[in-house]
Amino acid sequence: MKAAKRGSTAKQGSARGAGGNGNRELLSLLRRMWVIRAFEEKVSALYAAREIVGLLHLGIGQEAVAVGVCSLLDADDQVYGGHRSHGHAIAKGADLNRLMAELAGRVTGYCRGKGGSMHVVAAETGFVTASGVVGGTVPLALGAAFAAREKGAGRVAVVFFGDGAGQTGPFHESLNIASLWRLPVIFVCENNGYAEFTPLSAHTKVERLAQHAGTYGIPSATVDGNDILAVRKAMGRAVDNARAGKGPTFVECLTYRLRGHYEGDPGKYRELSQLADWKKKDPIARFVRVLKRRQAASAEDFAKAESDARALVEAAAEFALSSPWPEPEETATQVCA
Amino acid sequence: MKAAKRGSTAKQGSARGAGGNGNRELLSLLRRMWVIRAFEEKVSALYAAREIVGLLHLGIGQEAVAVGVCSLLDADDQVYGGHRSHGHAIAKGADLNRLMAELAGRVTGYCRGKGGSMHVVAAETGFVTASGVVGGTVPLALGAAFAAREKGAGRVAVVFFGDGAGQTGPFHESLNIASLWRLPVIFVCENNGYAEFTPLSAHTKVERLAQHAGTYGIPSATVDGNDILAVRKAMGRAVDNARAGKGPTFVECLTYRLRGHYEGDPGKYRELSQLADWKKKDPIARFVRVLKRRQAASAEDFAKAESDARALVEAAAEFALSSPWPEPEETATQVCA
Amino acid sequence: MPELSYLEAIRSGLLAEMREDSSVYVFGEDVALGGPFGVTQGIAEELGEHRVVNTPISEGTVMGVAIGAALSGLRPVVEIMFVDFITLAMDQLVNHAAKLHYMSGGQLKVPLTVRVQCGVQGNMGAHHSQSLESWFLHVPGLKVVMPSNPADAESLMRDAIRDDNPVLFIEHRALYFSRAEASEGGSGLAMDRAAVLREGPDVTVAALSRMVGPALEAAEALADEGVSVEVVDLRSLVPLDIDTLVDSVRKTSRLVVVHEAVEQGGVGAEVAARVQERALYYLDSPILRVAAPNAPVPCAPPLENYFVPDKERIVEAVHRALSSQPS
Amino acid sequence: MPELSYLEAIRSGLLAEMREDSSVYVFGEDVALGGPFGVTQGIAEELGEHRVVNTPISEGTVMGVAIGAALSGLRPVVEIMFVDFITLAMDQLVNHAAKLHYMSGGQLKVPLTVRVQCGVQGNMGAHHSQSLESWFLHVPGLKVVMPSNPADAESLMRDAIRDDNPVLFIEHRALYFSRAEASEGGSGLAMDRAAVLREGPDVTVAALSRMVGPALEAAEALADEGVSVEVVDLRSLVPLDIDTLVDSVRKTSRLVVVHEAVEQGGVGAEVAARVQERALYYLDSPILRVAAPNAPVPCAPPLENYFVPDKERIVEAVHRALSSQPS
Ligand SMILES: Cc1ncc(C[n+]2csc(CCOP(=O)(O)OP(=O)(O)O)c2C)c(N)n1
Ligand SMILES: Cc1ncc(C[n+]2csc(CCOP(=O)(O)OP(=O)(O)O)c2C)c(N)n1
Ligand SMILES: [Mg+2]
Ligand SMILES: [Mg+2]
Repeated sequence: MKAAKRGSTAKQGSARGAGGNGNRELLSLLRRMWVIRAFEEKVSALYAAREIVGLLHLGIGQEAVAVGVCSLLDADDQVYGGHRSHGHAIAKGADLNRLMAELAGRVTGYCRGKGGSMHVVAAETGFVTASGVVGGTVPLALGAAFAAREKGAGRVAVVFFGDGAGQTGPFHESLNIASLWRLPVIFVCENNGYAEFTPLSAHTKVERLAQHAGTYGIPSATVDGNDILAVRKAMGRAVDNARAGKGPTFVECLTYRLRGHYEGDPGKYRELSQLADWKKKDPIARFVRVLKRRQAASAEDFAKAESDARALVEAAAEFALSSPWPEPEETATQVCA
Repeated sequence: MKAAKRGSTAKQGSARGAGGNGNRELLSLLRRMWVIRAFEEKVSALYAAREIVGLLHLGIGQEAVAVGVCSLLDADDQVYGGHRSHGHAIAKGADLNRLMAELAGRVTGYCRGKGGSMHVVAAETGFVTASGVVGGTVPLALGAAFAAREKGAGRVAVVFFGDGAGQTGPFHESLNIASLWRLPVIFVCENNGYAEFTPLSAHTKVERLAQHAGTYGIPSATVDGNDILAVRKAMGRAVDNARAGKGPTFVECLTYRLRGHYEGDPGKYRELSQLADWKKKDPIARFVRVLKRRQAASAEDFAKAESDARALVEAAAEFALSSPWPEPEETATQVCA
Repeated sequence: MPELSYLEAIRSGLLAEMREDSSVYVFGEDVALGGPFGVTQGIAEELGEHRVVNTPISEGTVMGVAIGAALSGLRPVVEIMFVDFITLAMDQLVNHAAKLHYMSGGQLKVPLTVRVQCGVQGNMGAHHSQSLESWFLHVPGLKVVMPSNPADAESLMRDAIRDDNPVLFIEHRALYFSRAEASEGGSGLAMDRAAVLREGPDVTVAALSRMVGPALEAAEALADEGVSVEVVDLRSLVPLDIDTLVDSVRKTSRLVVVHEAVEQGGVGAEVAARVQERALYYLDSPILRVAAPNAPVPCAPPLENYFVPDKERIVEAVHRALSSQPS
Repeated sequence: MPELSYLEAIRSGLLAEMREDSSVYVFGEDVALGGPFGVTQGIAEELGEHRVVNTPISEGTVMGVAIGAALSGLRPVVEIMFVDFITLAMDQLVNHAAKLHYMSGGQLKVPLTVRVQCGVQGNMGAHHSQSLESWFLHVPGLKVVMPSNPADAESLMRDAIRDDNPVLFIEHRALYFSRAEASEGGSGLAMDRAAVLREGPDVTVAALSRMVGPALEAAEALADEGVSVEVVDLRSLVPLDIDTLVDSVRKTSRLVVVHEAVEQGGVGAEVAARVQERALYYLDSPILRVAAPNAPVPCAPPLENYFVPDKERIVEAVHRALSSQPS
């Protein structure tokens, strides 16, 4: 139900090509960012309360990328994520209840509890899969793009990955194949400046990962990933090109994770001042300021965007924690199709 | 004995930094190219006669790269090759007898017959290893460069690989690490325009593989790989930089294999006219023309360069084919050190 | 069926599926040109270049592309030229192809066929001669088949492509040009059934892929001595048809398992472990393994010949099995 | 020795070698900061950043760099953060590290230690929980050790670094903070010796790594029933100390093998195959395997708990072994 609503909102987005910037549309973007933020804050709280266990990577602070990118996709465009993909799945229309239930290890979760935080799959929404292997989904997205091209219905494939994935062989092999075959795939690099505990400068001398795309003649843009409108602008062109059969695009979004690498990360490797600076660039607060300037919505609209989101998320937590656990016997089921 | 001679010649080369271009030096380069050519033509004949078996990839037509590159190295610089590396090993000083014996599967071979054509190792000459895995030795060369840097004796590591290796993940991961750690490694790409039966254009949209180096700020040069002096010029700078602690260099040598991908390859995928054009660019004939113009040597010097080479190679074949086979029991020895 | 070589039979099975199902695509290095051995020869000409896609030398990513295409409803057949190079595609094959159906709680399916060629033939050395099938027994979610003859190769190829799971289809290079007609027992079986190629009450010899031939030769030789051997072709490793083997061993009380992969950690270990678990009290002698010595594959002819198990070693093992007594 | 945790013991062994031998270098992701679990904590501070090298996320190439450095005379210790990611380094490890000594006819040596952490702990799911050790039994040229306690971890780490061959040193995440003192039997043995941790005439239980604990608990529980179990910690898989096991089985006539990896194609298969080969006539019951079910590792607590073998399943297997009769 909720899934359907978000799904259709997404559709509207790209129904208007690069996505309209009408007030209703803009407000819906804000709502969606709030849903992700509220969802992950709740996940964090439940983790602290030991109601959710596992290895959790939150994208708090990176919501503008997830929402900006997915707001331009249709429900049947295919999206792949990574280990930090709760937001990507939600932005693509994942049902909050089933997503929360998955993180909580319940049988009502998308993957019946088998997947978990790093391996979210919400197939019916077009969020094909996340992966615990850094860089692991980049080649998969090329395959989705290949299939889309063969079917000829103008579908595109999108893959989200981090700056750390930019030093993996499969990423580079994928850039080559995507350009060679002119695949309708969009590489969305969430460059949050760190891979685990070390800055990008410790992983590569390349300052803009988009440079790699340039080598292959793949059009690219490096944008402020905390500015949802900038993300949408770059993504709009990328989607139009892909649908028009013009091949891949690389969109590098400069952003920052406001939380640790994983929940529980003491985060000693980052200056507090750096964190503070980025808090000022919080993509949600920033977008609110933009909307205010444009008088795109009223004060209560803004308040409601957050409170509605929190309500949805509370309901999702309620649903998840009151759901049954999978039966132990399920451990050995669904190994083969 | 022979090995020692070639080894010391190699030393002379780099003793003069970028390698002197005095007549004696130039003639010795011609001699070395002739030795490789004669060796591989003999291998081809022995293969046709079923005196040598296995999967053979000859570098006939690419000798200027092997000799040009190795002529600037010292005996204790480390060289890695690939599946088409007879010439690299010889250029680095491998003993022809033990090399031929290895290809012929004899116990007197460098690897006691265990290795074979694609896996030549001539450790004492600094030719560390070839590999049957395309791209497989690129990371290994970085390790040699890392060790060289730690030992601080100004040694360099060189890896030969083909254009087809330029689309492998390890190659790209290696460019990143080499630049990040400023390793004294030289990437020598023998771009002969084909990977097996398909042209480079079927493998990548990137026209000059050296462009990949550029992305990382690795200095590079793309040179005529059939012009040994051009190869030496580019290599001279690369070696000087590496020894001076200035990090890696990428040398792309444009060349062509005058024989099939492997011995027995019908080679239907290439135009005869293309082959004919490249025959005109034969690196040996070309270098002879250069030396003649410079009057660097006499007619009989040229004739002798070839005849001496053929004599050495005949002796090597003689040695190899009269050598004993390894005992079957050796199959399970030397598995662990 | 017409007398095809093993290689032609693989092509025939592949082509038949590609003609019937337009969602079957082939990916691999130089496959549009037939590949180095010619298995895919002529397919691009008949069905179009778009169905037989040449790839760069990027095994890991090409495997991932095929998996992603399978997740999007195609039925890709990806060729890894030598099993030695599957080492470059293990993450995609093991962590993604094999696991996504399970990890997604059944939401995703990966109808992928991985064609790969293995084994010793032609003095190619340690990087072009391995047999690594046993690794994949240990990867839940994968199916693994190893045909020993043209008839099985054709039917197993069709089964593999139609299967909704990732199937590793392991070909043996040394069999490509063999025309040995499949025995009745061998043809037209379901993918998950072993084939009893020859019946006999004295000893069971279970063999795999290219070792089935020497096993049958050994059985012939032993028949002249009056020893009647039952020869079982395992055909499929996952699922493994243990019932057929156990029934056979309960009859013969002796088992010799033969494969070309090195003995330690090979398929023979799993077969022995399972058979003794279900038939220990029927065993009159230890289950013996005939396999390659524990070494990389050497290149020189005398070493390579010694490396590969042959009829003589199988006969010798059967003799040991027959003469073994409580000490 | 001082009472160290498993994790501290690994660090202690590593640090001791690094202090004594300046050719020992550590490579891995964030290792200079201690890595995600802190194993290499403090080493860079003491010995310098140049000895503990942070790497990009490029497992395959980092493995290759370490191999190349080993070929040039260093003794690198490379850390692969989770064994699940060794799938990205298989070509370098299997085709190069393991084979170069052999392929070069003894010219080359690869004194490399690969530290990797494995197993189920903390609901991390299918990409951060596997146990893949049995693959490496099947790779001639590699050695493989899996310490179960701090004392072994420290001595095996030192042995591994001093070995002139590539050694896969497999740590279990669930043991990192265990301080269980090693039994006398367990400590200070040579790398290639299994440890008899508890003697008993009734049944032999052979266990691996993190499963040694539950095996000892099961033995305790069974003792109360009057069943006296002999517990053997395999410690090293390659070489595998089969003599110790065979001697034990010849005494007890019954064997249960326990590991956390999935049963099919696991180490238990090789152990069973070898033991029955040498001790068939001593066996009163089939060799049983207690291992994970044949599935990827699930994430949800009830599934993960069910996946990992425990004391109860070992006790139950011992009961089955004791009650098994010719049918
Ligand atoms: C192949 C692989 N190697 C190592 C890891 C361990 N790991 C998990 S997240 C991570 C850092 C990833 O950084 P980045 O790609 O920038 O994504 P971010 O965490 O910043 O979102 C690492 C090294 C992994 N999951 N997969
Ligand atoms: C990883 C890997 N994949 C595939 C092969 C099969 N193969 C052998 S040579 C070759 C082409 C290599 O082309 P290139 O790197 O240009 O070297 P060249 O043969 O032209 O010298 C291929 C695909 C291999 N040996 N290794
Ligand atoms: Mg990052
Ligand atoms: Mg080439």
